[in-house]
This record gives sequence, C-alpha cells and structure tokens, in this order.
Amino acid sequence: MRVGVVTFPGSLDDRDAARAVRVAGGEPVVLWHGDDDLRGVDAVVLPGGFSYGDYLRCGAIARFAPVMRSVVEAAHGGLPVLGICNGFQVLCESHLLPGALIRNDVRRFVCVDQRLRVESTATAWTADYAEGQEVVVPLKNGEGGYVADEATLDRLEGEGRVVVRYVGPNPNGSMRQIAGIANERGNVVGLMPHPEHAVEALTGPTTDGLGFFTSVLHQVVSA
Amino acid sequence: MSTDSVRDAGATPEVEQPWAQLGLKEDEYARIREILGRRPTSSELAMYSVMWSEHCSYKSSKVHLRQFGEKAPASDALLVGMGENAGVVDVGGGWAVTFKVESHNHPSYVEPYQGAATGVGGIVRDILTMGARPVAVMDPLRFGPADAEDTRRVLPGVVAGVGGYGNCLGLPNIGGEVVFDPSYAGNPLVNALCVGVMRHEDVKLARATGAGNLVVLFGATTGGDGIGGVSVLASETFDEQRPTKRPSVQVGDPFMEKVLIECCLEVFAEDLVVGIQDLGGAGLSCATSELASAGDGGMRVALDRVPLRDPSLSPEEILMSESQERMCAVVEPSKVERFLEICAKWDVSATVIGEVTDGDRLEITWHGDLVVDVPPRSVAHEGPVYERPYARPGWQDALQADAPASLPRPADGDGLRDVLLRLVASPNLADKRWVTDQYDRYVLGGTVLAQPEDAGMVRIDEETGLGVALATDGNGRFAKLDPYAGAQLALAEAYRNVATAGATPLAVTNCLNFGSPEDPDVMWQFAEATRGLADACRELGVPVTGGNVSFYNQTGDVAILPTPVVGVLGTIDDVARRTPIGFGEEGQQVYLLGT
Amino acid sequence: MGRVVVDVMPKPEILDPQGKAVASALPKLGFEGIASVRQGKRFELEVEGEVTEERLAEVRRAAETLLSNPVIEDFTVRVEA
Amino acid sequence: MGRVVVDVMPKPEILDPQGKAVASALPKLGFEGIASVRQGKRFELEVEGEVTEERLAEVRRAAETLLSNPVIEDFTVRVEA
Ligand SMILES: Nc1ncnc2c1ncn2[C@@H]1O[C@H](COP(=O)(O)OP(=O)(O)O)[C@@H](O)[C@H]1O
Repeated sequence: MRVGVVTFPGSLDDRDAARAVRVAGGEPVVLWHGDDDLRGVDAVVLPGGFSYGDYLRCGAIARFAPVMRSVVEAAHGGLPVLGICNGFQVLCESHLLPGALIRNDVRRFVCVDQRLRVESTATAWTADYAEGQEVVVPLKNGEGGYVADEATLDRLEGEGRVVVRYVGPNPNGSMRQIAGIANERGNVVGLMPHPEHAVEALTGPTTDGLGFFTSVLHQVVSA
Repeated sequence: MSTDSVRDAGATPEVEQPWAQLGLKEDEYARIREILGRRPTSSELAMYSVMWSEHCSYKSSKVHLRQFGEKAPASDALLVGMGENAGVVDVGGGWAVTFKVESHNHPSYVEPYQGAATGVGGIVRDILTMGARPVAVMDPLRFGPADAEDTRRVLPGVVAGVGGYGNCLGLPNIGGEVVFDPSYAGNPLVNALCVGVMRHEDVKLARATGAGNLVVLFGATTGGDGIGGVSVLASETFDEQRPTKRPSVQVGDPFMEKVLIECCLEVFAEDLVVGIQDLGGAGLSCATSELASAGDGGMRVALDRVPLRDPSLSPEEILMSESQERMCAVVEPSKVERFLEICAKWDVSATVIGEVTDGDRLEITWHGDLVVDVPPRSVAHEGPVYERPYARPGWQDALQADAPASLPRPADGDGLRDVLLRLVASPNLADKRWVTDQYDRYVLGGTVLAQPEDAGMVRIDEETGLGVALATDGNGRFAKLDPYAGAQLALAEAYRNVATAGATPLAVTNCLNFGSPEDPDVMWQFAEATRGLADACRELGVPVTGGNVSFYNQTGDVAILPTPVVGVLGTIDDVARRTPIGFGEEGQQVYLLGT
Repeated sequence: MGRVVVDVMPKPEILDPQGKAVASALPKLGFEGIASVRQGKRFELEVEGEVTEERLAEVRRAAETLLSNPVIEDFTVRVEA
Repeated sequence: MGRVVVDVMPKPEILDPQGKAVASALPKLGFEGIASVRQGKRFELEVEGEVTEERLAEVRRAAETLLSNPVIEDFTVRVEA
C-alpha cells in the first residue's frame, strides 16, 4: 500500500506525513512537485507548509505545479487525496474542493491542540472513526478561516461533506466551524488541522490523528 | 563612474578618507595603512571598517571571552570548539549537534517584525553552515514594561517576526523567555537560538582550501540592505546621479531560506563542498575574508559577477551588503556542475564568483580593476583588541546594601492577598501562551517537550530515541546586583532545567547583552559576568561552545540591565524517559530536593 | 517599459478580518468618521516593452488565474501612466 | 459616503519577497514579458459624509501611522469617484 507525499518548495510537514503513513503501516512514496509522475501510488497526501512562501495566497502557486495536473486527474478518477493545511488550501485553489481559506479572524498564526468532531465517516480518510467521535489534534496556521457562499455551505452540509468541525470556540473564524470537507465522491478530503502530528504519544498531544491514515489503508485494501 | 583601485590608492596617497564616519579610530586607520603599505582603497576601507567593528571583531570582549577556552573543562564531547560559526558536540551514536544563540537587538527595535525575523534567519544559517540540519529554535526575549506604549509596538512585531520566519522555515519553536523590565524600553533584546543535527562525518568548516577550487555565491541576489553607513564611501567615489537611497533595514525571505536549507543539505549529502560560510552581518566582506583567512592560500573574486537586485550598487556597497539568505561555498572544479544542478533543482541562483589561489592575498576585482588586495587574516582575524578600562561602579555597594529586609512586609491576610494578586498579575510571571501559541512547535515531528516545559526537547534518532534538551535563562536583575553570581545563576538555572527534563547537560552557549563597553561600569559588569560564567562552566564540567556579544544596548547614557543569557544543551539516550513538569498520576510521591 | 496595476479586493460578501481590524482600530487611535474598511492587494507589474492590448489580455488572464481567487476576490486591471 | 483609497507599497529599495515569488511564478505558467512585480496593499475606506480636505488629512495621518510602516513602505492616498 503506497501513499505518495508531495513536496513543493516550502512544504514543511512532508516528512511528518510520510512518518504518519509509516506508523499506520503504509509505505510512503516521495513525490516531487516538478514531476507529473505519481509513481503508481494508491493515495496521495498534500502536506502542510508554506508552499512558495504562501506570499501571494496560500496554495495559489503550488496549484500550478506539474504534479498537480496528475493529482487532479487522478482525483477525478477516484484516487484518495488528503490535503492537510497548506494541502487543503492547494485543493481549494485547484477546485477539487469548494470554498477558500482566508486569514484567521484573530489575524495571528495559531498553534493549539484543537478538539474536533468527526462529522462524516463516509470518506476514504475517515472510515475508521465513529461518526460524532471527538478527537484532539494540533491546529497550526495563519490562514485557516474557511469561507464559501451560503449555497455551497448548505450543499456541503446537506450532502454530508463536512468531514470535521471545530469543537469549542472557533479558532480562526471558519464559517459554520468547518475544519475539513470532502468532495462528492468522498475520495478527496481537505482539512486545516494536522492529523499527522497526532500519531505518536511521544510527539503529539494524542494519537487521534492516526485514523486518517489507517482509514485510507483499509479502504484501498478492501477496494 | 570612477572606481578607486589599488593603483589609484598608490598614486594618490594623500586622499582624505572618511574613516571616522565609518566608525574607525585614528590609530585603527593608521594600522590599516601600515598593513597595506599604502592608503586603503575605498573598498578595502569598507571591508576593514565593518570587519573591525565591535560587532564583527569582538575587540572589546575578546580578552575576556578567552577565559571560556582557558577555563574550559576537559570534554570528550567537543568536536568543534569556539571560533567557528557554531560549536559542535558529540551526542553519541555517530550523531553530532551544533547550537548557538545570537542577538538581533537593535534591528528589532527599528523594525520589530523584520528585525526579529532576520535574527532567526541569521542564526539558522550559522547552524546550517556547520553541515547540520536545523531542527529547532528558541527565542529569549526582553521588553520594556508590558503596558508601555512602545512595547505595544515592539512586542507583537517581534513575536510575529520570530513566528513568521521560523514557522515558514518549518522549525519547531521549543522554548524561550519573555521578560519585562523598564531598562529594556527603547532597547528590547531579541536573542535567537538554533540547534542542528548531523552525522559526525558531515561537519563542515568555513575555510577556502585547495588552489584552483571555485568560490560559489548562492541564494538571494544582493541588494542595498543594511549598508546605510557605507554610503558615505559610495557618495565619495561615485557621481550624484545614482539612487542613493539605501535601506537600513533588511527584509527577510523565509521561503528563500527554506529552499536554501534543503539545497545545502542535498549538496552536503553528496559531499560537494570543501568549505562553506553564510553571509550575515558584513556580507561578502566577512565571507570572503574569513574563508580565505582560515584556508591555506589566497582567494581571487570578481565582484562584478555578483548577481544584484539593485544594479546601481558600488563595489564598496556590494562588499558590505547585508542582504539575507545568501551563502558562499568553496567547490572543487570537478564538482561544480553537480553543485549548480542541485541549486537549479531548488530554484536557487548560484554563481561562480572567484577561486582559491596559491598566493596569500585576498584579491577582489571590479570589471578588471583590482579594488582589494589584502592579507585576509588582517581583515578577519587580526583586528584590533582592546583592554577596555573597567572598575567596580561606585554605586554597587549601595545597591547591594539595599537588601530586601528594608521592604515593607504584609502583616496580615489582606496584605498577603494583595501581594499574591500582584505577583499573579505580573507580566513576568503570567502565562506566555499569547506568545507561544503563535509558534509552530509540532513541525518535523520530533518535539518531545516544548512550552510550558522547563526545557525544550527534540528526538534526533527515531530508532534509538536519542534526543537533546535545551533551556535558556538569564536574570538581569540578579546580574545587576552581582554580575559574577548573576551569570552563574543563569547557567545554573538553565542547567537545572535541562537536568530536570531528564537530560544530561553537555555544553553551553551564551549571548552577552550589555551596555557600552566604553563605560567602565558596564565593562566591569561584562568582565565579572564572563569570569563568573567561565568559572561556573569549569565547576559544572560543561564547556562553552559558542555565543555572541551584544554591546551598546542603551538608551542615551542609561544601559540595560546586564543580561547574560545562557543556553544549556543536554542529551538523553531515550526521549521516552523524559520527565515533564506537573504531576503525572494520582498517588505519586512528592519530594523536595536541595537546600 | 510600462506599468500595469492589478488591484485585488475581497468580494463584498466575504468576511475581511484584516479590513475589519483596521476599521475597529481607527477610532481607538482617534480617527473618526470612517464607516468601513476593506483590505486587498495591489500588484504593480512592469511590462517589458509597450503595453499592447495583447499584453494586457495576458495580464488579465494572470490576474484571473494566479493573482486572484475568484471564489473570494474581485480584481481590476489598468495601465498606469 | 465617499471612498478614499490608500495604496501601500514596499519601498523600491526594499526586498519584496512576495512580488519576487509572483514574478518567478509567472513565466512558469506561460505568462511572458513581465520584467518585475511588486506586491503591496490596497485599502478602501468608506468615509461618512463628504470627503472634505480635513477628512483627507486625517486619512493621510492614518495611512502614515496605522496602514503603512514608514520604515519599509510608501503610501499614496486618493479619493475615488
Ligand atoms: N519567547 C518564547 N518563545 C518560546 N517559548 C517561550 C517563550 N517565552 C516563554 N516560553 C516558554 O513558555 C514556558 C513558560 O515560560 P516561563 O513562564 O518563562 O517559565 P519559567 O518561569 O518556568 O522559566 C517555558 O516552556 C518557556 O520555554
């Protein structure tokens, strides 16, 4: 079971995402932004970081990387894709997911251990959780405020595509406390919090994040 | 446009030169003339003035810092000692760790965000230069009173800058300090520490060896950053038409630095460099003269090959530019192609600007004219050394006599309650989360301890669990009462913080923040603090591996509290055995140790 | 060399935390009479050679695809004298 | 209600990493002929009542102290029709 982890210039959590894949029992595969070959992987993670410095708009430049052409195409074909933080921003910029992420309403970078509720287990990345399960994983970003127009938000809610929601005070002004969403098919998931930083008791606040990575392994194995 | 070449310098010995504006003393200027046997060219004058500045030459502190070496306890762990960009210690299992703390105080007052950001950037490059992957940062900070108008400008900017740069580099922030005291109003202290990890065999040094090897400048292009002072020179040699606006603040580009880090690590992994130096303060002046000085020959550099962001820069300005995110490497000719390939992969521009020669001079040309021809050691390592006069201040006795016994004591419950509330509300004791929540402490996945722990701890070997712990401490109020004991207390506290986290203290770094060395009171504080620290290091058996001195921290005549900030690094065989603060489970017993 | 300016502003219906923060800071600093503030981005592009219609069309395309995100932002492009 | 626009740009001699990042992305996306890009901020201020000279002077003061950082940025203020 091979899970590709893309490195853009400025990606930071790529090695952590690879570690999480390994801890979950999968084989991480390094994918380079400038290379459109997905090397036959069974799933792809777009990791956190500041691709291209995120100076223009988070994910705006990364979206045009050669590797993204292949990722978009494969995602349309059903390949499981997980975008974490900057990866979520890249997925929105690439229109694989609706909406956008804007500067936190507190206008500061925020790094906290965040409580989340898993709202949907009908995705490739959350099947191992129980619906309504609460988890704690790190949240760390400066531009994590999820926005979309009302119609889109209603549709996301109606179709059960809100995957994770912030519990407690809204950390960044995200509309309807949305922390992560999925595409219609459920193979593409993006979220601001970092499950890959909660896979080992020693280095994370919990091991609650592991479920994202085991979910996709199980899903691909059973598929 | 006219260039002041070595030939011109020979032909016009009597030209008046602005050495005083550049901060040189009359005898220093005379010594430069003596070394060269002629007047310096304006480019040479630029180089000497910046390299012989307090900041680069340590001319006031050198005689005192020697004690760190002389009194150093024997340590098998020391792989590279003081004098290089950062010291390197053996932490076992073939791993080595390098760490250092540095100041960026003044720039952070002028422009808090960029000052702090480029402070982090600078120390990270120092660590990278040693051949290590930077793995964590810390930020000991000092501000004026929390409710002072200017603190409201400086503090949020500094914190956002430390976070903005460090977060974007992907380095976890594992600790630091936030201290408020009126003496830092108008003179905040922004110290930054970085720690890096490498295999023993990967240690790199800043030296240019092997005649014929090429000198490669890579990273950001060179702009007019931080060369306010040297414009004096440029305006002398150049006509009036060029834009003379020179920014005195440097702006950081953390994304550039991030790709520079990855690029360097790939270059190191393929063993493509003979020597390497980062460009920090004093820019190319420093990098070229230090590389050549530590090498076995000379160096020739064509300055006109340096890629410029601002094409109007003069050779003097290029030599002094403090543009960030640049590195200088010495590469064997057969390896240059591969070197440039890796740079291209990371979109890092790289240019061969010169070569190592078998002579003993540093020669720099500008469009064919020789503008610098100096013995590199005289620039980099043989600057002036001062024995500044110092004396115990007249007020020291009175200060020490003013003991707490004379303070009013609460006599009843209400009085105690009042004191307790004041303590709890004191910014110095308050929760630091407003600061630390702006820093990424999770990235790289190795952070085992960070705020609110006594020490930060990172795992460096995932197989064995080998890790390092770090703490920084400093108490300017203690140090003012007794600089000798104050410095020792700072060390003792950092040492204890590392030990209580479960690690064995191994090595020390320090950042000595003081007022003007020309003030005998301040100089005494400095002398006492260094003596105290050196004695305590011997006593505890931990060597100082590097550090930084920041003088002239004062507003008018009033110096800041003498503030030696001490960082201690320790090792732990298995980070799973760390001991966090706080009680673990019910039923555990509580002991009080010590006196 | 010609200069083309691209202004990118948050769509009116999109929350603008930065503009809001500025708006609420103004009265505190003694600046009265500002009803609202929106904060966007301004790009100054130096174009090689003349600013032809063609070039301008290219810049417009860049503004649409790269410089702005149509989900949350509007843009305008204009040539500066 | 009148609208005043404040443009804040990095000073020309100051490094602009944001503009640099955009400039180097453009050719990769097939947009040619852009020599350089600078990225700054644009503020749109809605002023209550008419935009008098007085009001404008106030905005100018706000631009200088709050909206821009004079150490590294320049600003311009203008009334928009
Ligand atoms: N500027 C800072 N950057 C990062 N961490 C900080 C900073 N200031 C304080 N901390 C962290 O916050 C925690 C509490 O700090 P402090 O109140 O100074 O603790 P102590 O009094 O025990 O030294 C420590 O873990 C410390 O490392």
